[in-house]
Amino acid sequence: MTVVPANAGLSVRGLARRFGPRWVLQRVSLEVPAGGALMLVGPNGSGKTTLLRCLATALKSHDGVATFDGRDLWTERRELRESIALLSHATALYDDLSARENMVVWARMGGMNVDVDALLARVGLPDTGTRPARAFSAGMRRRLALARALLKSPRLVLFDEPFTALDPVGRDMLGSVLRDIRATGATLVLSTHHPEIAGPYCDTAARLEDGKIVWRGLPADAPVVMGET
Amino acid sequence: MISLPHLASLPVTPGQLTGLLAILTIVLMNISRGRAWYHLPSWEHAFGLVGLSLLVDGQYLGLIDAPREAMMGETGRIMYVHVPSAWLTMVVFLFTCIFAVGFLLTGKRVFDLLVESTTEVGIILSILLQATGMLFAKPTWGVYWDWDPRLVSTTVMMLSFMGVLSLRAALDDAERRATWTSVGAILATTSMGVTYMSVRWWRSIHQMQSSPDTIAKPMVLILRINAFAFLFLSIWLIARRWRIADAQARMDEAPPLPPEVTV
Amino acid sequence: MNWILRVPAVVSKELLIEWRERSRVSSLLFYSFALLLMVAFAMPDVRMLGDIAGGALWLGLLLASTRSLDQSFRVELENDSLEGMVLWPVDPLAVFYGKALANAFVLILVAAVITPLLGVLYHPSWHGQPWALAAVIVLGCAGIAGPGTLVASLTAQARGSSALLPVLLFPLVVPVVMASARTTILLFQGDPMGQVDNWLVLLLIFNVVHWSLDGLLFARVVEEAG
Amino acid sequence: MNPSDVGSGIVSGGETYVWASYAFSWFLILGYTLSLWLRTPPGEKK
Repeated sequence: MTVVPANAGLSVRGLARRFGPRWVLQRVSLEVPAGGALMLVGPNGSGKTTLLRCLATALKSHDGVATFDGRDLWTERRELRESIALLSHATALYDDLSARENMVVWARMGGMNVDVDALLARVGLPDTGTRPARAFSAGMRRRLALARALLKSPRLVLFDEPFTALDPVGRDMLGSVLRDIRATGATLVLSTHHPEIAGPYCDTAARLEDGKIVWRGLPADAPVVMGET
Repeated sequence: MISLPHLASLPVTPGQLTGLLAILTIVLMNISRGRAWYHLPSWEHAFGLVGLSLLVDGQYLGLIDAPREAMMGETGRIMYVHVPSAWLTMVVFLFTCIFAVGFLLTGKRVFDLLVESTTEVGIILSILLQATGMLFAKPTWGVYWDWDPRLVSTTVMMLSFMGVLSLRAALDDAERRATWTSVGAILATTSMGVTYMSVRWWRSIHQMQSSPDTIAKPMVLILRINAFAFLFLSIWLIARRWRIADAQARMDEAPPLPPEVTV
Repeated sequence: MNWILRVPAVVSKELLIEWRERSRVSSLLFYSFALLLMVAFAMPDVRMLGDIAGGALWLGLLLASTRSLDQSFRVELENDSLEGMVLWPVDPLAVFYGKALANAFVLILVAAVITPLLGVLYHPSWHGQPWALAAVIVLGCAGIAGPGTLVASLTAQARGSSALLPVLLFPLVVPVVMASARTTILLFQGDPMGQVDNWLVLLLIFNVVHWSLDGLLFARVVEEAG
Repeated sequence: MNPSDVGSGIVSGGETYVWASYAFSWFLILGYTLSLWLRTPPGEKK
């Protein structure tokens, strides 16, 4: 029997993070209910990536608290990392290995028993044989990174600009992957410069500017600022 | 060495004179700036003043008062610089290690800044140790350098702490720099023992470690005075270095976090 | 202690990458081979080569290790896979011991290739037992790879890492170089005083200290990955 | 130098080294103090 805590889902209160003398996140508060999906928009350098990295426990926050299912993200990071998947610009791929080898290596290191070929097919990566990831195009690397993130069966999914570098076919594929993820009941936070593409897969949206949340609302109403896309 | 009166026959020791002159200078400077009485705003200056006075006396004793060493003749006088610098190098690097462990356990910034200060002062002391050691070795052993365990292991230790400082200089992120310097400092300290043991097996001609028991009585007092002089001066130098590091850290510190804007 | 189960996965990943980039390992071999040649050219008399063979071997291995250790973390930092491993999560201890074992293995491989070459080029005499030489090579390479993996993790992300790594690593491994070279020389020239065992014990102590301490320190290093 | 010291196993001479080491210790300590003074930011000089 699993007990669902009262404050299930992601809860962020007053999260702040500095780099050197600059506060990159200035007290951000968010609530994403379990199974909910939040879209983060905002210009470059507004702190979207830092926020996602703090939520993924890659960075320690300097102020505020973030909890997932009522457990503190930082103090219980060792246990929570099992159920958090982060897809970021840093793809964590080994450029010398082929697509399949990358998947096998990561599955083995995580002790995961997954059909990697099925996953590679799922993200629409054609059979690349022994070609090293170094020789891949940007879109193929994104697909491989996505397949790697899908190796986990996470309950908190953090995607940093997942739609970039993908062609229209890739975007449809990613959309269906996002729907599948949500169908498993996982909580989703994604950042994007394309609210019109990512919007349909999310319930709520927030806009970050200069490390502060300046707007909250529905994804469909997300303000489109010229020059940001 | 040179015929100057012994310290006991002097009405005022050179160290007392130096101390008095230093205090007088401070008083005069304060009066000329319109302050009524002298002030020493930082506590560490007291250590500096005492250390300087002790050093002047200790060196006077070492150069003039001390009897000629039985085996090493006049060159035995180098001991009064060499041995205290050896003791203090060990003490300061030991504290570097303690502060590094303290930082890794608590994450307090003050420990990181103290690791930085003690590393730098420790390197200065070990340079002094190496230099006086070489000047000691030339007339007694006939060579400036010998592959002796203590020589090699202190050199190795000095090099590894220099490596720690260059690692520190090559890292930009303050938190990362703090942790990694501490790790480097612990590594440098722990390697010391094994290196010492291995060079001892490798080759040894250096005399046994000096301790007050193996040295004649009048020399012990002179060594003690010099050791305390070095100790006080080291505390002063570390504290001054720490003030620089602290000022720098405060300059790089983020401004206070503004209150949250709610939308 | 669950992390021990992950160590083989990390080791196999490291060795797979080395296998894919075989050219890197072979250039490492050429590098140490060229070094042996250069040492020979720098000697005043070729008859001295037999006496210094053991020293030249460990000098070559030490220099080769700085290249391979630096490379082993270059690979991790290209796409931030080191952080990826911590978040996966692979226990930092598993990461450390996996990487260190793989680094030790690569070094042992280099040693296994250049030691016969050394015999051919330097004509050292031979008075020891082969198992003793094998033990020295394994312990010596492990002694360089253990602290080397930790130091490389510190320097890899610093500016000018390839120059900084030797600066930090060489003072640390002085006992290893000393003990391994001395033992190798004794095995070549004969060991009338029975000193080999003492040196092997020293190597063993060094390895035990570093392989137990460095993993804990490495865990602190990667937790600060942000 | 005492003539009776010659050949008695006592290290003789070497005053230059003594002076050099004492001078070096002063040079080093004063030099480092100077460098600290130069590196101290103006607000901290007290």
